[in-house]
Amino acid sequence: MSQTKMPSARQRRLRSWLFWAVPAVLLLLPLATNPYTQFIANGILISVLVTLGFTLVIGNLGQLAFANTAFFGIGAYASAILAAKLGVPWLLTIPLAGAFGALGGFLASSAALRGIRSYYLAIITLAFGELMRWAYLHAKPVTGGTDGMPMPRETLLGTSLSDDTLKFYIFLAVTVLLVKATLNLMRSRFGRAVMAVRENEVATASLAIPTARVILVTFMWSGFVVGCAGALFARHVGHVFPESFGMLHLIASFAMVLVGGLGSVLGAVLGAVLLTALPEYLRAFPGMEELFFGLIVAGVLVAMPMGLASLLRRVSPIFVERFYREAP
Amino acid sequence: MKTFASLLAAFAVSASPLLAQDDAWETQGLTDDAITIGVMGPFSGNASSYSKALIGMMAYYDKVNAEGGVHGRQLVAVQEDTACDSAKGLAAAKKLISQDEVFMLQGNSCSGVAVALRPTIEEAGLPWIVAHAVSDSISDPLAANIFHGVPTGRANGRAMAQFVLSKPDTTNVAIIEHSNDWAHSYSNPARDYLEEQGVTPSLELTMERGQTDATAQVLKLRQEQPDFIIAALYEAETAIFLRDLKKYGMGDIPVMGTAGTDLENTLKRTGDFDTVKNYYVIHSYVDNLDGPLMQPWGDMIHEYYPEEELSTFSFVSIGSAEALVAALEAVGPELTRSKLMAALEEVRDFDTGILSDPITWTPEDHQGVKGSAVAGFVDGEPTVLKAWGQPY
Amino acid sequence: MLMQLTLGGLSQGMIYALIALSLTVVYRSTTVVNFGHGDFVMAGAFLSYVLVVLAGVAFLPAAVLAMIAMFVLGVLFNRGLIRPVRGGPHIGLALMCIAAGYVLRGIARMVWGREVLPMPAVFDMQPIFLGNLVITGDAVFIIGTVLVLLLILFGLLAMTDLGKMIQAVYQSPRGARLIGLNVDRFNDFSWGIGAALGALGGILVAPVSLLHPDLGASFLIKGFAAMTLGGFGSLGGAVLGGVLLGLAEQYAGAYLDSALIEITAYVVIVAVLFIRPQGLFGRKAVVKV
Amino acid sequence: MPEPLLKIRDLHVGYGKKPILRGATYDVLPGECLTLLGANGSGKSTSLNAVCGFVTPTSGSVLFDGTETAGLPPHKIFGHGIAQVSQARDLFPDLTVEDNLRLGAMRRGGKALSQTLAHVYDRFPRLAERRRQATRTLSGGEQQMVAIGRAMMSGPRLLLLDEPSGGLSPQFCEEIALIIDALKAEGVTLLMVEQNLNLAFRAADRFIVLRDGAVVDGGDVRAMAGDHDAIVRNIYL
Repeated sequence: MSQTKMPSARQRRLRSWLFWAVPAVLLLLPLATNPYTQFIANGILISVLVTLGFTLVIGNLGQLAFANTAFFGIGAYASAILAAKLGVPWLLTIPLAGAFGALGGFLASSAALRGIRSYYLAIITLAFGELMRWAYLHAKPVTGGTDGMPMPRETLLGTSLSDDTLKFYIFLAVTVLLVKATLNLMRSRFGRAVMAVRENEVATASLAIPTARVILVTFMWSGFVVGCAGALFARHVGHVFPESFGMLHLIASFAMVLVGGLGSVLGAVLGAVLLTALPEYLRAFPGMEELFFGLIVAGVLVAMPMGLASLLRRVSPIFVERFYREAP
Repeated sequence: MKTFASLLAAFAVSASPLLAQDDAWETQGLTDDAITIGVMGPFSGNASSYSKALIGMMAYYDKVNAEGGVHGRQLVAVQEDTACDSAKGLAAAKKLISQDEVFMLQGNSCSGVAVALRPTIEEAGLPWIVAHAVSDSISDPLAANIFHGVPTGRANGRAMAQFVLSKPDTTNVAIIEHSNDWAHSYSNPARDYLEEQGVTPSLELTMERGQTDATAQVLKLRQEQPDFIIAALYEAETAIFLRDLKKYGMGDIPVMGTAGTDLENTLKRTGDFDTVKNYYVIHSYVDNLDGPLMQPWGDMIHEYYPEEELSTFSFVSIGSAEALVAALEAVGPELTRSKLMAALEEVRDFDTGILSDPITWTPEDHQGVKGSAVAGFVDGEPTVLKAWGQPY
Repeated sequence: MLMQLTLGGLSQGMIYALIALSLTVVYRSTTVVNFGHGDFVMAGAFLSYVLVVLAGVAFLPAAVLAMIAMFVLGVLFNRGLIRPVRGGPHIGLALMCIAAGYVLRGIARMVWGREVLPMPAVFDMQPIFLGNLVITGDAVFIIGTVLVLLLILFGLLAMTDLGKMIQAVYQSPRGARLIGLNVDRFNDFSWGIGAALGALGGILVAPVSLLHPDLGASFLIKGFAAMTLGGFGSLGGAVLGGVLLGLAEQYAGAYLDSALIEITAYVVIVAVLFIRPQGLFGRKAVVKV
Repeated sequence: MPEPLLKIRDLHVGYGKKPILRGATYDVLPGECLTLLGANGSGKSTSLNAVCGFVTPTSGSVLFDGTETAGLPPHKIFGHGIAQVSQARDLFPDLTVEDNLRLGAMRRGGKALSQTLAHVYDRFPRLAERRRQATRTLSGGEQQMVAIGRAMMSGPRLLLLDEPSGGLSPQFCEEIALIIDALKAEGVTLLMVEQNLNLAFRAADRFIVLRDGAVVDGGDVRAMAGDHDAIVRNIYL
């Protein structure tokens, strides 16, 4: 394993300064966008959260769980049902949707904790996601069935919540908060325990680290982050349909995780930005998306298995994440 | 930071150009020699076969352009892909409206996407003619700028149920459908109409997309022996269902299908006349797809898209394109968005020569097509029908 | 009705069995679960369509040619794309398979465009009526083809030296190296066989269903469910699991609710993994911690 | 001194970036049994795996009867007449004893097979009794017999034995020594890794001590008779 330089104290200060500088600059973004590009920017923020949640489980914890689209759908439906049926203000539904997502994470982790791992976990979580989608379709009184659930019109500070600029600030705040919280979590002792579980679960258990709890909490936090993203998505599109939570979207977030770098928070952000924005540039070639995604993923796997994050950390130690080790 | 953000939000909101319906807005996307029209459709993804509808429509634009355009202006289609996905569709709409700044929109195939688009397009205020998607909630309740140019689900579903009940002594009706919005948009209004007439469906079955076998469903039907079956299934599953129905000796029960299928292709698919001889479909056209009245339209599509395989979708949005051109003609050279919408609301009993029912848009009702014919085999020949045994 | 459902379930189940078997062949030799397998199934159907409809080849030779082509594709995929990432985590392998499937689907979409294609009927035979029971040509053809194929395959595995060598590679790749077998070549061979068998599944359903680029997605899940039910990694289990799944779908659809047909596979996966993770015949699916 | 059957020169092997063998150099003479000694991690098993091709050397040379085999894939090296009995035995658990044995000769095939098989059954009558049983049902000792028998089936010129006594009873160690004697009598050359010094010195002609991936000591077993302590010290200190 190549020795990666850890950042010096000065570089760490620079890094935390950079962390806040990026969203600060982004505050000005709406001045440079039109409603279309603003909409895409909002979508990118959602992708960042989905990818972040996904990478925690498959990258950091090393579990092959495909339940993320399920968490996303659960969050979106929770938000829509709470807002449309129970009149909860949408802003409040974000943490609640996160809580439902965490519940989904709890269910998925209960499979992992029963010893269902690797491909079995992948397959059972895949089935879980499809069962959820079936439930959205058939629980018509609650979910609106195939017609989906429209989000109620709402205003905040006198501005309609259908306004993409207002949405952007809310999305940005939620994203920054959750990314920061995730970074802090992964830099803590808990984060090291997560890494230890990935490297060697048996050995970790013998070190008196409660591996079961580590797995449970990681899954639930992943569910929470993605559930919140689901609430944002409900508002982003304004209408929740079962079709939005199919396999196609799962695979897109897969590619984002991979291109960014498995298990890297920075990579999750980069992958999400890149692969959400790129298809918009490819609009001129409809139908090429699958080919394009397939080739990108295959190419990255062969040429750059640890993704963009591994490139960046070679550029400067600022981009080194202590909790993210390159695979042996 | 929160306050800072909200301050900025307020600033950004006030800085963004309010969609005031001023002169510039009225003629956005318009030049002396071109009208740009945003055409959204599922040009990729697993619903891409529906985008055939938009090909027919754009071929019609080409034809109009070849004849000199409308008041000297060419109809310029700007295509955007929705992939039948709501988020992607919204991005497409916002791109067309705010980046490409098209004059108006015409198109859309997937109902779910169209429903999701409605608030955005309604707010933007530019004219939108829905040329293929059938969901009623796209145009009901009324939105000033949204016009429905095809029979909606309600019109189709009622037409299906009406036809079913027009067969003498029909009391036992079964329904088989996909569990998706497309199928429900047909089956729900059909159910409503049946209930109005005092008929409760005796059996409700689902068959999902991708299933290659309908044994379980067909055996249930065999026990029930209905007089008529309403089948809201896609092309592939329709063929499988009809084939299994015949296999199990129930080929004599008539089946009522949606506009998503047609007789000719279903016959081609099953490869066996006996299998489809009792199949009826919603057929919103004046003639069979290969009949003399449709022939010129097919030729028109092939003139501009020589490779295009014709199907029932290919013709569906040409009618609303005709109505659009008529309204543009009526407005005259001084075109604005408001004038166009006013002209569209003047369209009355517009005979498109292609749709079986005329288009009528009034200020109170933008669902332009209220009914549909049905096609079925009569004496071995595909025939357009008004009601059971009644040629169109 | 029970008999009829059983027949329908058998003929569906045979297809699932074939797909589960082809997944298992690859899994046993390389411990890779091919998450792109559905698209291999689709590619098989597509190729046979191209040969039959566009090139005018008769169905049988077309099917053989398509299977040979898919065999080659499977070998090339293993050599070119799976081997370079084999040392890495499972996730990379799963992703590589998904990526390959995506490329296949993308190509199909490009060639196919917006058309939904009908395959000409091949087993056109008047159904036989046995009292209430209807026996159709395609049921006979599908069940017959798969049964013959299974007999040949399992016969080869149990009776011949080649079969013994394949079993050896499955049971202990290191042991196989110790007796001088070229394990890499056997792995290539397994990928080829897996791809060809999956393709046969597609070829068999092609005349029954219509062809579209998304044909494979549902078969992948059915294959997983059959494998899980039979016991992951067990060849015989995959076959039995497939047949049982086909029957379960029909029974659930007829006696409970036809909306359940779609989720039978998912319910089977979740239930089996929670209740009896080793399936009916397999080794334990769980990791001991 | 006869020309060595196996010549290992300056062999370097590493797993990832961690070096295991660092310039090991030694010979195996035809017809002898050479045993490799050394502490855990000194590179004994890695030596065997490098000879039979399971790991690829980063540099250095492995000459077998004049042919360079370093870098060849295992099945090619096997074809030259090098077989290994691995520590884990790596049998095919669900196949019968006879199938396991027969598979050992797959690369040779032909008529010799039934003769060799009879020969192996002669040597291990217990295996003949259990020929139809799946090997996973056998005891550890019997499994070791299958493993050795399977390796013999290919008629190897050089047999690599990795911990043949591992996990077996003391009585069985004596049996293994007898087997090694018989193999030598048939002209098979042996390269062995063995922790059990009694067995090592009972069966081997020469020994080599590896430390940190290089040869530090070696000699004739008979010359060292009775003085195991010096070697043990050399190995572990």
